[in-house]
Amino acid sequence: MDKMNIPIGPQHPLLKEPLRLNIEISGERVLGGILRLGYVHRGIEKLAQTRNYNQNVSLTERVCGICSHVHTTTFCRAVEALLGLELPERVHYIRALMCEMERIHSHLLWLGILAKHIGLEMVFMHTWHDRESILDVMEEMSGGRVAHAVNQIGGVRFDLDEDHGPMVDSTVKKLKVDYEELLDVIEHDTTLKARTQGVAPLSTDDMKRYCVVGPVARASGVDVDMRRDDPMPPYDKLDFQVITHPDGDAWSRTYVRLQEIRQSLHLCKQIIDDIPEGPISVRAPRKVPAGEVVMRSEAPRGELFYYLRSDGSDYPARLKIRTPTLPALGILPEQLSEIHIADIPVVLAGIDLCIACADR
Amino acid sequence: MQWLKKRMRLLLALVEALTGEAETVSYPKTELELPKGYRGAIQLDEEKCIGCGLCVMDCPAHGLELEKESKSVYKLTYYPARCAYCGQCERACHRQAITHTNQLPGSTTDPESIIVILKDQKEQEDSDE
Amino acid sequence: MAESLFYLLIFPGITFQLVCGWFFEWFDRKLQARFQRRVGPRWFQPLADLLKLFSKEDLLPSGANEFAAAALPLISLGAVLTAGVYVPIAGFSPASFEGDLIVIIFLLSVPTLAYYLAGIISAGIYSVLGGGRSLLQFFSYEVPLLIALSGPAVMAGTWSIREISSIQAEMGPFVLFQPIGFILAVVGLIGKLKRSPLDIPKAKSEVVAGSLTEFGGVKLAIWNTVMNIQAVVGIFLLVNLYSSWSGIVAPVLAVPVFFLESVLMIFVLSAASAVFARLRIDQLAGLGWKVLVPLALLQLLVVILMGV
Amino acid sequence: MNKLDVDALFNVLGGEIDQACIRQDSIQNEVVIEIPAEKLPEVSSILLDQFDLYHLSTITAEERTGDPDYLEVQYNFWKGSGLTLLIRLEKDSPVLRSLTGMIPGADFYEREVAEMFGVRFTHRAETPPLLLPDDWDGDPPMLQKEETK
Repeated sequence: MDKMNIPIGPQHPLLKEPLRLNIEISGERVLGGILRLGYVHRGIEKLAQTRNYNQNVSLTERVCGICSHVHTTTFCRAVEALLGLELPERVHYIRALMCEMERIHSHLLWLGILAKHIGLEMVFMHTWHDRESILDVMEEMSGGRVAHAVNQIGGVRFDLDEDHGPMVDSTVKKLKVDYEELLDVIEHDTTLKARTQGVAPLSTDDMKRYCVVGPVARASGVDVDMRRDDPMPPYDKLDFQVITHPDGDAWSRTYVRLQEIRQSLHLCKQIIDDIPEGPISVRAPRKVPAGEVVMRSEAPRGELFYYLRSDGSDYPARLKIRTPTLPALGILPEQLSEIHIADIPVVLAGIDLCIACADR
Repeated sequence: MQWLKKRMRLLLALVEALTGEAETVSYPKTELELPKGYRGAIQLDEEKCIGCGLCVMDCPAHGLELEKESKSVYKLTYYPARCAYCGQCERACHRQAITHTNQLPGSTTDPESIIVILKDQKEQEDSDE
Repeated sequence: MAESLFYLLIFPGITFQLVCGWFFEWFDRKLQARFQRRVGPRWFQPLADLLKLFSKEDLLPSGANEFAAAALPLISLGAVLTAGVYVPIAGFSPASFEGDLIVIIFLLSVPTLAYYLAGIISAGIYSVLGGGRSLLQFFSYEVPLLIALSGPAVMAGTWSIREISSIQAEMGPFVLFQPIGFILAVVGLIGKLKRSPLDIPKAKSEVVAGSLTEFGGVKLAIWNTVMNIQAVVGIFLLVNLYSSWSGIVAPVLAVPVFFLESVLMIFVLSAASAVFARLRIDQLAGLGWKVLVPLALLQLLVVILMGV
Repeated sequence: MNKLDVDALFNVLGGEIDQACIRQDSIQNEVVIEIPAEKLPEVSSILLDQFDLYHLSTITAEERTGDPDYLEVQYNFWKGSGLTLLIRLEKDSPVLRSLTGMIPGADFYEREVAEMFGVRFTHRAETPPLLLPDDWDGDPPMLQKEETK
């Protein structure tokens, strides 16, 4: 059959954010694809140089619409490292609590999108319904549903009051039940497994060569998690497992993410139980002493990298952000060959696209 | 039985959803409950504001503007269409003059019409004191 | 003459089919919404959507065949409406004749072929893909569907739907004797209607909207109507062939029972689209030829042996 | 996760490059090694083969002022802890040898640096723009313009 080129994006029902994939097909078979980014490039790295550190907290929050909190956390940690601030323990716990809740809602969102792409609209709606309960808690605590604005340089903006603990507790309990149901679905549902198992598997070696991070890499057996291997406080005091799976196909990515939801629920419970009393912020000067710092943390999609250089003024001299989606996009050409057209949504969903993140 | 139940999970969820209540909120017919810490419309306590401009300096979206003639003659303008509702102004103010209420900000098709002059401290009022 | 006109235009002709089609669309959407814990549309929503489409601009890409694009939905509409006239409603069938089952099966295939052609002539990349897929899918589900539908005919010893329907008063509803055949027929119907999980030709995340990607306005409205009426006729047909109670229950109850069964069928179709993920085209072909066809043949064998 | 053995690394690299170039801890959280541009493939193959340092977090470029102005390119590796290879390039015609042959994951990072800072990477496939518009005809956008300097 003749070769054809089909464009996927920048506008396509498959994509929630703009990116262009030019896919070469022959009949129902995909031969290869060329990727093009930049449709939502906002020049955040350049913008950051024209804003002071306080403004940049809000700016970095807007790098990503899903994992907004972990961006501000990493940025604030970088600035605090340059300032040499010692933060109260309670700040770390509150930040970690938000990080974990963000991971849960991000993974649930992802699962819904996968289900929608393979035609399981009901699962999509139900997982997003579950996700809504965690968003409600986050909104109740921080005042924002997606842009939580929790962090400030030198601490956090809100304190947990007596209602919040039980609220997190009951939500965690409720989500544990929902989690069991979801696990049943992905482990036993025949059509879902038929669509995801064995789709474009990648080996551990491929993942290492492409420097992929996060759940995508862990689903191929790369045992790396920044929370364990390069921990920010308080993760060194908390107990959790790093989930890996050897297969590397779309199903194992689902499995890894679902298991991570459970670990995160477990972490939320621990944080709420162990959280120490104390102040929630320290005063931070406006001017940051000259210096350079690299900060890595584990976002829901994997290792998040921040490089910050200060020249002693109250504006950063250089801020480099590397989001976890960017390396994951690198494996797309490898995956988009010798598969069916019908597998494209599964492959794209599998790496958890966040184009706004990748473009910045 | 357990085996069947695990495989029929979607069907069970379907029946459950059918017998349960719908989650849709028919806004605006029913009231929307906003949490008490919700970052909504901006409010200024005119008594406390001294026109120092810290909020303007830290606003990441350029949503606030301060026109200052002298120390006591100034005008603070708020542009809701630019506001990102991030809470930075609330944080920046040392006198707790500017705050978020937990009310939804109003909406319109004309961004010019919703610009609010939060405080217009004129010379005359100044001389009255 | 007046009687025939009434049959054609009012009942069981155009008006009745249109109303049933709208009801089908509304009920299906409402059910889907309830499965997803939403409220769902109100009763007039399908009609409102139709009117909205009528008021929209009708565009086709350059290179598309304008005449064929206008003719194909009309031909399909004609085919499904004609098929609708021949299907008995609760035992009432003004235009029945020997062999009308075969005619209906072929009339119901016309939209699928028109759908394929619509994809080819509308000069869009997704349309071509969708059209090709619809033909592939056609070959996968049509054969088991035909074999399954011949089960009741063989059992009743006639190819007239009215006869098959009325003979069940003596023999009992055929679904009791041919449960496998019934399930296969439902699967075939889902394939014919291109409904999820067999909505491969118009899978949104893969080929946007399949053959109909480039269609809009009045043409799309007619296509949607065709799909609805096709579903209604298919459902009526299955109810007649497999579970006709018109001779068993009292005549007063015959009409409510018939429509209740049809509504149940809509429920089954909706539930199937909610709980199954969309199959890949190669998976569907495998399912069709390796599972459905042998099962259908087995069912037919059982029916023939029962008759002997 | 085996942590990177920094001392062993310095011992191996000491023979390869000038010891004076090793600047430890000038960036917080990182071991920093400054190398000349032409040593990059050599050093990264040592990192990859002898120390299993496969994970390249990103490539960071930055325009630094000095006498004269120069471009600083950092290769941020990670294995349990961070390691940065630091390269100074002339601002006028920055050229680097591509690492994509060794680390395919470097592809996107290199393209970003090439587009945003105008660094030319050799020994790699020609690619269309990744982030900038297809018809971009200006200076690399992350470089400071003359008038704003």
